[in-house]
Amino acid sequence: MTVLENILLAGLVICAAAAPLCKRLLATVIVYLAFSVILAVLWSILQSPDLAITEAAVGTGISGILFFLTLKKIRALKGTQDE
Amino acid sequence: MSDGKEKSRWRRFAEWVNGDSVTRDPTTQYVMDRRPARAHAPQELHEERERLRLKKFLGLYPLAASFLCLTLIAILFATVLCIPPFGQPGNPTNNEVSRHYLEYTEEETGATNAVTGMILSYRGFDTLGESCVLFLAVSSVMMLLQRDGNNTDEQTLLRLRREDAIERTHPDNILRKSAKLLSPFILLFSLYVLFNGETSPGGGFSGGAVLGGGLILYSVAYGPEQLSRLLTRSLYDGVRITGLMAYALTYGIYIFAGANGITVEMEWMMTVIDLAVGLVVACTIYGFYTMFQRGKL
Amino acid sequence: MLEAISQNRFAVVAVILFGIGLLNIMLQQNLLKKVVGFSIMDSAVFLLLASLGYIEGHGAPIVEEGSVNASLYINPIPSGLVLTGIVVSVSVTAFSLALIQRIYRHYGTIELRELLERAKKEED
Amino acid sequence: MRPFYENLPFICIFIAIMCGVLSAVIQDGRKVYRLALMMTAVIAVLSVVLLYFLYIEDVSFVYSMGRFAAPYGNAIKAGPLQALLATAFAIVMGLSLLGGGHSLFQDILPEKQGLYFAVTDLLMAGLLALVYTNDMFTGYVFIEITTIAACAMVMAKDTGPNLIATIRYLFMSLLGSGLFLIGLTLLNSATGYLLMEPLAKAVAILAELGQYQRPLVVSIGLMVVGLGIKGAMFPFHLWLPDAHGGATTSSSAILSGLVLKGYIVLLITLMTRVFGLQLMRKVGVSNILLTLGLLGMIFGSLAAMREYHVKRMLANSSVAQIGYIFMGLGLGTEAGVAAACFHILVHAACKPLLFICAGRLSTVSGHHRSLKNLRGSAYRDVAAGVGFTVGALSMIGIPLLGGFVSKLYLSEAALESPFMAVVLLTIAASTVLNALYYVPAILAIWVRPAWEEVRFIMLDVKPEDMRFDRLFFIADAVFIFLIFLLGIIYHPILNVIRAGIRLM
Repeated sequence: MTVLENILLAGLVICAAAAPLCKRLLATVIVYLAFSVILAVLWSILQSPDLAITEAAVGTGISGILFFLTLKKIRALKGTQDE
Repeated sequence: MSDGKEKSRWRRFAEWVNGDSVTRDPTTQYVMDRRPARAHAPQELHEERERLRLKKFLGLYPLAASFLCLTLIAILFATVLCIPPFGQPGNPTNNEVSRHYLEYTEEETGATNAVTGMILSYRGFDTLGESCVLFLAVSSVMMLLQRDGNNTDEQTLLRLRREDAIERTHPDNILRKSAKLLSPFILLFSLYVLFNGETSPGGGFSGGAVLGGGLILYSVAYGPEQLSRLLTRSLYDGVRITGLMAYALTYGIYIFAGANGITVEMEWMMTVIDLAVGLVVACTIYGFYTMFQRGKL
Repeated sequence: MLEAISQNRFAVVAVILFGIGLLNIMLQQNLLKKVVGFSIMDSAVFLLLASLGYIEGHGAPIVEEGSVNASLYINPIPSGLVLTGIVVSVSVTAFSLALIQRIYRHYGTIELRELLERAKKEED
Repeated sequence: MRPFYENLPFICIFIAIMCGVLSAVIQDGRKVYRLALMMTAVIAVLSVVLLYFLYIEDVSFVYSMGRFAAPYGNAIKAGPLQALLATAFAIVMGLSLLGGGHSLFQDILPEKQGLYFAVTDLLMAGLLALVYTNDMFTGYVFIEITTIAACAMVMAKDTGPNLIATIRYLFMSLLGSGLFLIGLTLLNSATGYLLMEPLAKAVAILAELGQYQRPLVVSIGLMVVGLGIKGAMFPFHLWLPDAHGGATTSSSAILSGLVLKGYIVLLITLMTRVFGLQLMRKVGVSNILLTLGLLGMIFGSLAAMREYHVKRMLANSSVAQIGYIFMGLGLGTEAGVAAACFHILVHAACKPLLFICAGRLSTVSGHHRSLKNLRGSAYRDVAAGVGFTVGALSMIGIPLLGGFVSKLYLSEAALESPFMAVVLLTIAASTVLNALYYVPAILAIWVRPAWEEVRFIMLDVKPEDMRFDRLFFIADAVFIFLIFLLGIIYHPILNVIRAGIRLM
């Protein structure tokens, strides 16, 4: 269990560090969503299933939709570079 | 004020303070007429100076900010090494309050999920505040994005209509089919989470979030028109406001009665609050989605 | 030192994440990335808070009928607080994203540096 | 059964929340405006009643929110100081809405007015909860409510620079609440409580035993800095001039008069109720507050001197005035805190008055903002001119006006401090600096310029703007009355504040 925990924690740090470094905003958002998913798994390892459900629904699902809609509105989905 | 008073001493003083020159006698007048007009700094120079200041600020700012941040991180790092060790039962956090919650939640609130019991009854005021945050956020997003004369022009409307037309003629089949397949299950699951919050993980917030997600998926699957026929603006407003009102009122009664030592039946209150929270959260999330997507409900 | 770090690994990771989020908020010029940084920062605090309530070997705080032995379950308080916090954080994210949309519609860019220069010009 | 007046704080908060929800239902701007005004009036009356009972009986009480007593459930705590602040907040909120009403309906689109007032009502609820809270996490939640509401009020005017100011304000505020939350977490890890009374006991025990010293000190520092960022403490004030200067008049008045104070009141509660002034002095946080306050007093005024945009000048002057409050808190004595509380009241009366008068003056000058274009505008609306003058003189510290008394008491509190000389010199210097930008502003509005200069400005003035604004006049008169009240009958008010701090 500890090994899995450590892997997940390392994953969190990597995602968090990588997210803002991405050139494309779309990549930033996707990496951030991966961060949220890892966090949701960690919550359930920390024995807080309530948090896991909420994080999965709110942190990943809803934030993801909102981020994507914003990206669509600012026309960054198609562009290769930050606009 | 009459004209005679216009040249009073007060006025002269005031004009002097203001930097306006007052002509006193013909000689001064003559000298002043001869003098070239005071060269005002041209507008471009002023702008240039402002821009330079901004540039200097933007150049200095990252240094100061990163210095502050790194100091803060170092302090925090040194601090967390001396907080109580992770996962030990004897930590200060695990005191009589948490024991009380675990032992008496079922007896006192009727919920077997200690987390739900805690946020809905013991720390109810926080939860009321949290719902207010949600309500505020939706109101602010509506203020920003709801279509009005200020933020929408003909072009945007045209583009929206064009996008809708493209959507209708060339539907994204994979998305649509899978959304059609998934949305009933998600709605069902959300109801399960919503109603079973007291005995299993979940409760109002999680259930409401999943319900909101289900509504969004439904809107993707069958098109926004279909959903807005089903869930009209007035119905949406009605549900949202009723949810929040019912919630706030129930909480008001609960807090008032509890603080004054009046005994009231608790069970139905928790159910009402749980449901109302779910509705508020679902409406909030759906409201976010429609505002972001289309700018109207 | 190493032992202390591995003992408090959740807290250490939380501080690292907090630092990353903080640096992003302060230094990124792109508003959207600032929002991402803010979300990371909040998640980091939640991770720290939730790790306070965890007790090795104890289960989720869903009390079974009849048994009220408190030493079987983790501490429910931090979980409840984090639950509240997540919802608050998402509301704030939604609000800032809406603001970004409006700013883009108005100025056509979301780089803070350009925006500041434009706003200065508009005021003059 | 508890006496009925103990329910009043909760009822006030509840009324504010319900009005917020109702406003979103009604949506009609004028009706909702009236509802908001009524709400503030009702809250003010209820708070006065509460203040009367608490002061007469000289008690403070804990009110459990629900049937679970402390430390298991949420609770709020009210004493004379809290009741006084709630009264002041409600009155100032109502008057600011009243005074800026005219430009409010011009600046905000009709379909958004309902939402604006919903936000205002919830802001009131948030501020009341910040004043009354007895629980750290409740404090955090209501800090967030206040933050979002304040940002929504800034952006309500909906122009480009406004949106940018809002997002900068939002990010700074979020940074502040993030720091506050992590401080709260560290404190919770070492003590395990959230309610303030058990928390205070645990903190005292830890401080005595010397256990977990580092988390304790760091968490105090983080909370102070977090609230300081939101309260515009000196090096973190850069967001303030844009946000307060650009918003619509009522928003500016409420933001600088109340929102900044809400966070500072929470800070005062933490300092006196949880950590204790002695501990604050011991760990050196007091000295940091003092230093930053003194710097703020000087640099805020210097920044204000450079401004020619009247509202931004007022906003920068807020930084200086907030510096006085932090300086009072930084003295780390009860006298200092009492003086700071008095200054909160004074600033809450003066700054909104200045903002609504500046707003009115710029309305009668064709919505021009820079002081150059406001010349002679006082003759176009004498009431606004008089209000601006009284407010500015009070900020400078002329006797008989509120500002004088608070400066007097701040100086008196400083006499016991080891840094007496520095503090007194800074107060003197700051007073001179205040005069250096307020006096020219007063002269500018009272001097009649030549007609040729005004003509172009008058071309922009619409006839309906020149009409007598009754609501503004009422707000103006009441504010002037309040400033004189604070300046002349200050003794009873200070007694209430002292009793409040004793009963914290």
